[in-house]
Amino acid sequence: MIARAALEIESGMTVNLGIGLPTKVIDHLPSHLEVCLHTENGMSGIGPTLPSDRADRNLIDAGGAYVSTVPGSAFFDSVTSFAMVRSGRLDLTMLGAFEVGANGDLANWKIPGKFSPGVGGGIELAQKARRVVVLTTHTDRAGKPKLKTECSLPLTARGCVARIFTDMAVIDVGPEGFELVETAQGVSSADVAAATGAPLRIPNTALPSF
Amino acid sequence: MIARAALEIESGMTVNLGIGLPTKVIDHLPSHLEVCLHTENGMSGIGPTLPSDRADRNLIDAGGAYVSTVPGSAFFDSVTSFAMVRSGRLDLTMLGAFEVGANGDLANWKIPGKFSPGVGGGIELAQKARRVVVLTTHTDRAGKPKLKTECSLPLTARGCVARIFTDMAVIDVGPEGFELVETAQGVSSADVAAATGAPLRIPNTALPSF
Amino acid sequence: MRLPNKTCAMGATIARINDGDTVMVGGFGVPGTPMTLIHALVAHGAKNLTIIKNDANEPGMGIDHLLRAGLVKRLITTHLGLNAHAIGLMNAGKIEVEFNAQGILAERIRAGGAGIGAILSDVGIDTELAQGKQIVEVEGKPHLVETALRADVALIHADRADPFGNLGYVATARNFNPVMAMAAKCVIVEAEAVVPLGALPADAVQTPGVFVDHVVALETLTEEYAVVER
Amino acid sequence: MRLPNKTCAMGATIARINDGDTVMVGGFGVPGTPMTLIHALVAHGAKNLTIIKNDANEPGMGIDHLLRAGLVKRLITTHLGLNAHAIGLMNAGKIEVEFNAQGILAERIRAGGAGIGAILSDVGIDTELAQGKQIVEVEGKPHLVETALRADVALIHADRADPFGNLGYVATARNFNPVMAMAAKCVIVEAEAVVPLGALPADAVQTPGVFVDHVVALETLTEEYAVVER
Repeated sequence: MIARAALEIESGMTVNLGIGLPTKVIDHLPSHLEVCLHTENGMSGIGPTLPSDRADRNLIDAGGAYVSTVPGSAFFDSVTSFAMVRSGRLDLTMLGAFEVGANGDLANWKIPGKFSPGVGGGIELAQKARRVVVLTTHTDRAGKPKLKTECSLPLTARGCVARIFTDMAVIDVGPEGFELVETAQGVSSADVAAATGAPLRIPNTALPSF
Repeated sequence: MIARAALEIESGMTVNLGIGLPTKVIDHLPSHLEVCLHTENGMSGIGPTLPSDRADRNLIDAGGAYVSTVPGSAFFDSVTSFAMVRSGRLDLTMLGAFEVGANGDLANWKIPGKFSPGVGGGIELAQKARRVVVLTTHTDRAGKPKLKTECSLPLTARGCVARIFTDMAVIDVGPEGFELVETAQGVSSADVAAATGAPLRIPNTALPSF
Repeated sequence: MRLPNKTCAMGATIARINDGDTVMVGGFGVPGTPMTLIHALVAHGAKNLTIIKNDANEPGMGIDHLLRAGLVKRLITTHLGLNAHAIGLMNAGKIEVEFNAQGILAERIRAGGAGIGAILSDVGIDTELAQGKQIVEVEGKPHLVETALRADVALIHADRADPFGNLGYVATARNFNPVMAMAAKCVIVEAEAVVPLGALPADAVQTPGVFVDHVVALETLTEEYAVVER
Repeated sequence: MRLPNKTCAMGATIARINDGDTVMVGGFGVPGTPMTLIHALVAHGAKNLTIIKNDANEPGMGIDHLLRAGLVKRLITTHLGLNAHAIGLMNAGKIEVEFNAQGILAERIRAGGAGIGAILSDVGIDTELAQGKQIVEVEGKPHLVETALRADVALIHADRADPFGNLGYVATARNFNPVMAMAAKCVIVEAEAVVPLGALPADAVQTPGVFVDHVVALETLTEEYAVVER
């Protein structure tokens, strides 16, 4: 799924990869791709992650990983970093999710009573990037669907999600809800529909798999 | 009057000298004085004005004069420059005036129908510097008082002026209006009162002259 | 991964400016004014422009060329004191002029660039600049709603740029350029030098290339950039 | 004319912090966190502090020392994900925590530093972070009033400083330091190197000394500044 999600990134884009699964997409980007990776704590042009023995103590990404520069990297402060986000300079952000609603709502920051460490930069990324895609397991640890008719958890942003990449499928959020686009190898459309907590539109034509 | 006004600047201050008469104060500052001069177009630590044959085409003050740096000068953009002004980092500003009211009101940017080139940075300097003093001729070209009970011209800021330096006197704006502090050599208190368009409090004690 | 290359020819970029567009122009006096891009805009001839610039330069310089060519409908500015020609056009009703306090103009542009709807400020609340503005109380004190400004195009002058559009400015030629470079749909930069990717240290970048769309290298500096004899 | 000298000893500056003060602390994770000034504040012992910081560092690091010493009443922050100890104190009701969207926290601090009363933003308007906030329409769209934040003291970490307080930062250790250095009545800087006046090029200054009150030279860098092994 991570390799498939990486194909979403096109030449010329400025992209923010959220903490967790999305960050791993960086290892699947082809070297010829002309892309600018952004991190909230104040950097454009992120280079490969470094092991701690080669790390620069002053150079981390928003998830705390030690990263490196590429030719043309720039450092800036936190206000400038979010000025980029809010003014629409991110072509794409890839985020994790607790729940995605069939209307594109995203919940990914708080489970009341269990997990509430604060929202960090998530709201601004979800609300303001030009295109928001989600990378997530299709179901939670208890096997319950993360894709639902409506989110039950506190929202990060309304109607923001355009596409979802899971271990089972690629699903778009269309005007009438979830639409199956691709399936993982060995997974049928019926499998995906069964693991999805909302109606899933399945096209009549054969779907590609990844 | 310019030499007298220069004495208003104390060690440790950050100071903005307005366009016109106030800019000339710079030539009267003693070399040992530890002071930081600020200009709105984006510089702290202004050094001496340069003739055009020695000027740097990219280094001007807000009045368009070619200036120079001192050790420790810094350049910044227009937002940062006015962030300094509005957040109270200017200990003192010296401004020109068309009129000053006995309540400290300042009018120095517009004469309706005659002169209205725009206010530039004047409002923010007058309203936000910790201390605002005015340098002006005591009367206008027609011989009419510039110090008045109330300003008749559009205001720059209300109640902002603490002290006025003119060719005739140093005058404070106190809770009950204009108070004579010093007179120029050869000018009597009565002369100053006659040229002032509002009641002038004159102390009973002998006044210093400059 | 490599960063995208945004260098291009001047004519192609300026041709994107349409009649009726809002155009921000950097500079405070001569320093930082993109003289060459302005001449290209005059040659292109887009009309009914709204120009946002601190000042109107001096007669026969900078954006005064746009005024003389009759391309400007409206000017959002802070001070026209050095351009009697611009004041004359204003007084004759040939251009609309909106004056802002200088730092508020800078903040309104910055708000546009930062994706903020407006700022609340008490600057000028006692003056005629407050007329017609919405008032909101913050902690019991009245503040003016100063709305964000954005533009279709920003014309920026930089001292140096790399092909991704990372910029550096020099001395007081910085002024309004960094905020305007954040606040337009299309940001066009003229640079005195275009250096290879990696030649600008990452810590020394003053406008990150993320904000920039097109970089044009200046081949020569005309007389308009020089010290003004007064 | 010379610029004032603001270098001083750490103890004297930290002693200005009083019980009940609001203190901004730079840093995002380890980079840019003024570890040494924080230890001096723990030793000084001012109580009932309101701390404004992006995060709460990790257990046993940075402002976690202030939490452990019981000096913090209230924490204004964006994310505590790396500090389970801080989350525990919050859940037990031992500290009040106010969460902000990260860029909005940065903008609120910047507004304080820029002498602006508030910004109007639609960030989080659909979320529970909007609760209790005043709403103002801008061009027909609802925006939240996000009020300016100012502090009594800001604790800043810089890579380099000159005696006037001109600062330079390195890599992602910049983060919240430049805005916090604008937004406090008293701005105290710890610098890895204090260089002579004139050694920082005027174009390369990242925080102008006009904003800075005190500069403290770091003689050694403790283990807390080092790369964290995970």
